[in-house]
Amino acid sequence: MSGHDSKYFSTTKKGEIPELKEELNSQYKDKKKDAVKKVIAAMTVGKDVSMLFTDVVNCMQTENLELKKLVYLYLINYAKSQPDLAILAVNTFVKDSQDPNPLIRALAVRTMGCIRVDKITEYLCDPLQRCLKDDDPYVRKTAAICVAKLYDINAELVEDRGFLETLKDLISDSNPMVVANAVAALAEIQESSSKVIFEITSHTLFKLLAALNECTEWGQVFILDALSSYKAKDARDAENIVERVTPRLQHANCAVVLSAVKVILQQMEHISSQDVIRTLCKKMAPPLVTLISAEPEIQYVALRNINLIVQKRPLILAHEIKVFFCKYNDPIYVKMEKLEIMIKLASDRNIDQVLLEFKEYATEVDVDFVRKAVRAIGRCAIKLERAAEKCIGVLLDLIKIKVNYVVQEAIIVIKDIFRRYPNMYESIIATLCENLDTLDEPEAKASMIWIIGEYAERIDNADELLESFLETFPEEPAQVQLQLLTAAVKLFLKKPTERPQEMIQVVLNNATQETDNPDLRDRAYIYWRLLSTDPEAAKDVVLAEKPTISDDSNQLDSSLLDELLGNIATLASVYHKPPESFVSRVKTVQKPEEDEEYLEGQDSGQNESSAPIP
Amino acid sequence: MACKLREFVQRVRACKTAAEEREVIAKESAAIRTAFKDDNPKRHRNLLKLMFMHMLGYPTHFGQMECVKLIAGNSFPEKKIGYLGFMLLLDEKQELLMLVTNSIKNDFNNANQFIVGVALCAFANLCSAEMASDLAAEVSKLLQHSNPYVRKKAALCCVKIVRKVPDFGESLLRPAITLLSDKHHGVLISAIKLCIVLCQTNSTLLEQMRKETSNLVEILKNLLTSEYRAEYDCSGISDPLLQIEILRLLRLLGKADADSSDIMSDVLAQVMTNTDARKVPGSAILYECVQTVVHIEATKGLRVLAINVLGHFLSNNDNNIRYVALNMLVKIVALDLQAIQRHRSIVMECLKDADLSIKKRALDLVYALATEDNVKALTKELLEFLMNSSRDLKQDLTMKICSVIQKFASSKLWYIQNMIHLISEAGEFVKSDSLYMLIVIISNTPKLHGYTVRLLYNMVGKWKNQESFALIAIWCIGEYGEMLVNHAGELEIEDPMTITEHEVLDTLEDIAAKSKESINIRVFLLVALLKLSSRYDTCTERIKDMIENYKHSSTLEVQQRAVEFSAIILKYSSIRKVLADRIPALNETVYESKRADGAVA
Amino acid sequence: MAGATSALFLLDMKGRVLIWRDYRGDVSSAQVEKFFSKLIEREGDPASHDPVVFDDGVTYMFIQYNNVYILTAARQNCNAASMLLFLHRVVDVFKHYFEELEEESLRDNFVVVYELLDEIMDFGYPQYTEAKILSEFIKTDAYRMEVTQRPPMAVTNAVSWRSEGIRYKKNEVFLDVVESVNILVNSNGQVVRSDVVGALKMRTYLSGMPECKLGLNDRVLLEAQGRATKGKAVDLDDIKFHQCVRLARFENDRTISFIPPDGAFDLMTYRLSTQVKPLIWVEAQVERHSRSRVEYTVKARSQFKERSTATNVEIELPVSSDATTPSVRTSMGSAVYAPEREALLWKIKSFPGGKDYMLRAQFGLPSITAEDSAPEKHPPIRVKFEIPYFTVSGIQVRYLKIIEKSGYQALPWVRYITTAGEYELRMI
Amino acid sequence: MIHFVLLISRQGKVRLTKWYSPYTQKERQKVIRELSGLILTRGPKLCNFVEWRGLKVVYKRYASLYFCMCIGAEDNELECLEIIHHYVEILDRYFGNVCELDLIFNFHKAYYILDEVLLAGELQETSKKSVARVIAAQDTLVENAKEQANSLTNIISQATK
Repeated sequence: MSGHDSKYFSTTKKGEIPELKEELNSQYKDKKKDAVKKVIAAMTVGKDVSMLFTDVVNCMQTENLELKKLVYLYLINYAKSQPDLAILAVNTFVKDSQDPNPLIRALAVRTMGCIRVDKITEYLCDPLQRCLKDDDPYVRKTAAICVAKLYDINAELVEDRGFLETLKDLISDSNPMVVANAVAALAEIQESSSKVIFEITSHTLFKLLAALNECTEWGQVFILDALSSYKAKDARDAENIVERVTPRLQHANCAVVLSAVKVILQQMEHISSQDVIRTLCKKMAPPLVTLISAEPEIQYVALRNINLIVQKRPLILAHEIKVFFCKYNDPIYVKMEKLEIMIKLASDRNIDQVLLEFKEYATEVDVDFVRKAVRAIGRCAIKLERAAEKCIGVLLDLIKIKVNYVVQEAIIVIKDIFRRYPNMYESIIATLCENLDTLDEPEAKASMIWIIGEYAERIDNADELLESFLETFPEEPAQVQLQLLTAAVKLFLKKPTERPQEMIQVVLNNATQETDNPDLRDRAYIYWRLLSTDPEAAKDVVLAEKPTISDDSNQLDSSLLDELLGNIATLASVYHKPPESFVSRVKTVQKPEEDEEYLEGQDSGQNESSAPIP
Repeated sequence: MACKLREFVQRVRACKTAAEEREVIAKESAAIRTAFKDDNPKRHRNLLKLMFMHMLGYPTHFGQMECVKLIAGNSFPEKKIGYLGFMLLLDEKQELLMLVTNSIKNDFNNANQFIVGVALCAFANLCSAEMASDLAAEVSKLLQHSNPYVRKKAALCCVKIVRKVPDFGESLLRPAITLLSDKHHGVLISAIKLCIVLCQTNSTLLEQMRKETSNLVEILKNLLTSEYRAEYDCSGISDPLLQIEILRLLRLLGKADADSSDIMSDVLAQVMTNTDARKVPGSAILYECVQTVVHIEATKGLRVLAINVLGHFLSNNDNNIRYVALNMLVKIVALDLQAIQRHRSIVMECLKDADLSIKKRALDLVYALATEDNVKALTKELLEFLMNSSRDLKQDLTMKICSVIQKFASSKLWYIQNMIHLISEAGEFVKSDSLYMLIVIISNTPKLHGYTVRLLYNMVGKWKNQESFALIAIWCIGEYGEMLVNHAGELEIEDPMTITEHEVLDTLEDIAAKSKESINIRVFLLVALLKLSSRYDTCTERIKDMIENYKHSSTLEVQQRAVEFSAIILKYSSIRKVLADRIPALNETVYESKRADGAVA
Repeated sequence: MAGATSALFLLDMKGRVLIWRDYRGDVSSAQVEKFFSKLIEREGDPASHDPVVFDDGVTYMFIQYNNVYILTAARQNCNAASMLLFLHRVVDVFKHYFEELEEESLRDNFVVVYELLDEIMDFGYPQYTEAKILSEFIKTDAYRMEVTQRPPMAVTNAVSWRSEGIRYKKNEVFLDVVESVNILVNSNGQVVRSDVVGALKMRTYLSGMPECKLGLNDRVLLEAQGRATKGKAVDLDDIKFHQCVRLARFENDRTISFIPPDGAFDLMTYRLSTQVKPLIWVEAQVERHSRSRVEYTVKARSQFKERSTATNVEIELPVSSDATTPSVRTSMGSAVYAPEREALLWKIKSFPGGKDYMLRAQFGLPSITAEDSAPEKHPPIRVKFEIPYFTVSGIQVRYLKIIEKSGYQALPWVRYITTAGEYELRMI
Repeated sequence: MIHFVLLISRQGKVRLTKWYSPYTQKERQKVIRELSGLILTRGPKLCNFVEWRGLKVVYKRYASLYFCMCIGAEDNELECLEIIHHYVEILDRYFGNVCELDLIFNFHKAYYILDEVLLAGELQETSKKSVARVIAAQDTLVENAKEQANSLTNIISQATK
């Protein structure tokens, strides 16, 4: 099945527009249709054919469905730029919305809603009113969505004309597809309104659950997404919903599965029985695991969501860590997400296996992935006290390979390991110091300087090591300067001998007089004043015991986490950010478009033609 | 397996997807690798295929040795392809260059001019400093070759040698000057290029070259008056590219030298009045000539002529011409500001041009046109323009506005107001040194401390998540926090406001909540809190709690500060006031001079 | 919580718009084009980039198919899983219509493409993606008859995947039980992960609206029915059904009942995560002699019962991308160097259970290495095979009942086969 | 001086690259990617200059091909435009109504010609005729060598029959 429309993409000559104009007004149907096709072809490659508006609209009154569709398509594209002329189309629209053929009725109402011209919306009301009560479900499901379109253009009109009531009635429609679209439309309208428009009651709940079994896969997603905001009255209510939704976990469509998971997780909040919760967790695990064999793009969304789910309910996938081991051909974005989940699922039971994996990843080709793998090893050390030693062992092995970015990444995490387990692993400092001069990334440098300052009393040549950084002090990034400042103070407080004393002078002078970084200066002045007013206090303040840092593998705070779990499968759950941080609704009704700056050159030399140069 | 080049190219072109292409290439590569091992006679054909693959971005390292082999061959066709492959597949960093140095040297002495030519070409393309030293003597010998084809190439090779090893310049001066009398245009233009490079690298050579000024003027004059020669004619102009090159050399000779400037004065005037600017070659010459006039010690008349040419350019419809005009005007601002101010409105129009290149040039020019007198209006105009401009331009624009404000600020108040405005609009493009400078200026202006901190506080409400704006605000709130509450130093332009200490802390908490990812904001905030603990009396407990929140931070710097500061507040409240005292301002004059020297990064 | 997408774009490999459909009027095509070309420039290969990208208030989600990018742009918090899956379905629809989806087929059929885009999505909400039913009322034929087309009942029906009035002379059903074994072996030779993914692939040629019921040796079902299950029943970890299967019914009493679509479809898929012994085990030793020569010694062993035989076995051994002049010896089958896959392919037509085969290979390497020698890639060994008349799980179809009101008899045919899925053995 | 020459098709395919300043292979790929993005998206009425990394790229479109040359910030953009045209005219004479396909199948010829026009990033010959002459002479030289080789193989094959 292949058509021959490609000829319309061929070279355009000057004078094409008048030619088209003539053809559009031809009395021959075929010629007319061909001309409209050419117009659409031109529109497709980004040429401006808006000047043919009247001529195209004149072709609208036709029996030919294909031609009608093309004209409608043209209208959707150009009505905004020719709002006054768009009125010309209204009569045909109204007529078409009463056509005996449901396909045409639906087409008319669907298209009218896409013409975002305020003047036309008025005329849309009557046909829409009729179509919402049409005998044919295909027309009703189209009209349902159209209410949302109209609301987007003119909310007041929708409210005044009582469309919202009619739309709500459609939730009780006998046709599942109509119900699904009505739900989608209502949910959208609710989103942009401050009033309560769409609230699921126990009555509607029943209708929705019934429709769930029968509507298309996409309709099921609309309904499940709407259900996820339903607040159960009590545990029984919640259990009832869960019972009706659980079968969706067996659906072949991943989106249906994820949305079902969302509803179940939401309702679980209202369920108190631990047995029920345990059973549900058990039920959700296999479908979640299966998502990891979907298409990579879907996997990505699934992984971002699983990341959230395991933060809330770690038990669900506690035994499934192997599923997240990376395959060689996984796209890098999938690998990165898998790694993140592996860290979250790592436990004393599986850490040996996990470390073997991380170690293999640390020798792969992609630098970002390797870095993340190295860091993952350190994060596991911080998370699992009993495995810390093993993790450090692996990190030291990796440092020995002497791949520059691996070493730097390792030092950054080892610094955190020290902060998590003070006085445990300092024996490896000597090994770290050997790599001092290969460090060129600020974070790694800062980490190493911190280590030297923090353990100055155990490193014989700490002063020497720090001095090596001193020379370049003015050129270092602030992060390194600040660490160097604190390290110098610590060294001085710990070993107030001649060399550290000189050093502190140099550093303080540099950090107060030679820099214009206000933060560095503030910091240096505070130290300076502290040291000169009360050296004992300085010791107490600067060398004060610091709380050990905690495992940060569950980074999100719980209120955000809960909000995101309510948004499973949506973009918010992919970004791990609340919707308001990225949603940007813009009103576009009737605003003339100026930004349609198309690339030139569609008109000549599209292909490597044999057009002569020059 | 092995096929003809044409077939191979066709096969590659027939591929619809990148994956398909990769497959075809991988198969052919493998076949070629095997063919190379077998000493296949089709080596040159295979090399051409490799070159084609190379252009498409595929690895071809395994073909490099084969080029070396071909170059060492005897016949011209072999050498030709060998050298071409060598130039394409290698860059001058590769060790393999050593292997061909000898072949190149031998080929320099070949009786066939084209073999010498191709060797010179390869040399010019790949010559490293080492190779330049090894072969400089051989190349300069070729400057006296009987064949102009070889001479011109040798001259350009010398250009390359001097660029790589400037020390060779001296020995090349004489031969270069000799070549200036060559009749062959190719040799002549190459010789002039060599002279230019020599003058650029060594001022004593420039001195000696000045003696040739009248000679060059003569050559140029001849070109201008010579009769029609089809070979060199370009839309009615005789060898424009050669003319341009001569003008360029004259520029070097006339710069800061009145005598030579005088010698060339007439011919420059002649060029400017007689060249037809309607076609590209003509405008190119005029453009070059104007540059020369601007750089030499030109007479007033000559300059007027030049500025007129630019005036015509600026009102031209052709974007190319307008572009070069703007470009040139920037350079002569210092020369004749008045003349250019006249074109200011056209220039401002260019800022709104659809073409980013034109916009950038116009922006440079607008910047150059800024003076103490027009700075207020200009800054206002530019700030408005900034809000509606595309991201592409914002970076440049912000930096320019920043420098205009810094350079021409008429008062501290104006400077502070405008910088803060700029940062709140386009903070992500403001460099940290401008930020720091703003703080230096603020801290040196006690009269405005109260005003500034209140201004910032009011603007925080409309904060657009610009980190740098938050930093400035937090720093000032920390340092001058008490002035938010006590109305100190209120200016007439201010609306009085009443704020409580707790409200200030609310605001800080709000910023912190909105910027969870920024470590910078965290560390600034902690210092500000410490300072406020000594400036505010009513909320020590709250401040302590706020600081303690960060004691568990996994970020080193944040944790260290939190631990230190809470210890200070908890145990050493007696010295807290001392520690959090106003930070001494950097000495402004010392700072300014350091900035000028670039000592402060 | 709701959200729809603003527009759907079909882009060429340079990120230029081939065809697009604006559903909400709040994203312009120039905006998308600019953004996407930037993405391509920066990443080189967008396949390595997250499929969800945020830029200037708009979220872009994309997939690639052949030389076409299919992309949506959204300003709302829409359902990402649903949208990305929808994009894959769009590909299926186009493939059904144009046989192959590529730049050219889209250009050649732009009118139909527009019609489809109008039908499958409305105001940014996915509507209907059953290609077979769509083609009943949106035709590609340029000379389509001028009869009035109506929406088929199926579009809005509860049975949205099957039209009424289908007729066959001979009513038949083919059911293939295909199990693929996924395995991951680390460089220490440990099996770190293994599972089996099974699919019941059906092809139905049935008249009318047949009601089907499928019985498996599913342990849960058999136990519920109180039947003896010694050894014969299987535990299926996660079962997924085609939308035709009544999920609520399955949840209730584990009955698999459905009205099938016409033609080929996957009735159900399932997964077993029980540890399986690798059916074919491969060990490779690699010896590098300086920079000029590499030697491989590879042993392959079949670890299944002797009465079964693996066919079309293909063992893919990774070799350096610039290897030359291979010389190979095998004790069975043949081996060829496939430069396009940077691998040596060892093919064994028939590999009976309990056997060992050997391969020795040697390659030359060029004396000059690539300039920017990035860290070496370590691709794994991959294995492909098929074992007919055998399933790892032991799953059996106990019955397939077909009841249609006209009362015809239909013949079900069942086949079993096991194949290698993602079968990776990492090398050192 | 000219730092490099690029020929890119509208589709973004590279047809010729010549580097006069040192760029590693990796940098070259990056430069090409970056510049095709910058240049191919520019509208027809804009000027032919793009500022890039402190340098300038002068480009001109001939049918489906973009000829790009990168020059220093102080160099003469209009002159460069003229050099591009100079090269294109020579190509046109050599191939006789040159088109993109000519340059694809005979890319080595395009290189040979470029090497007679530019050397070390500088213009070496302002006479189109003179370039045409030497290229023709070299072609003859190659043809002769080929014929010689052919007759040689013929003789050998005759002798060994």
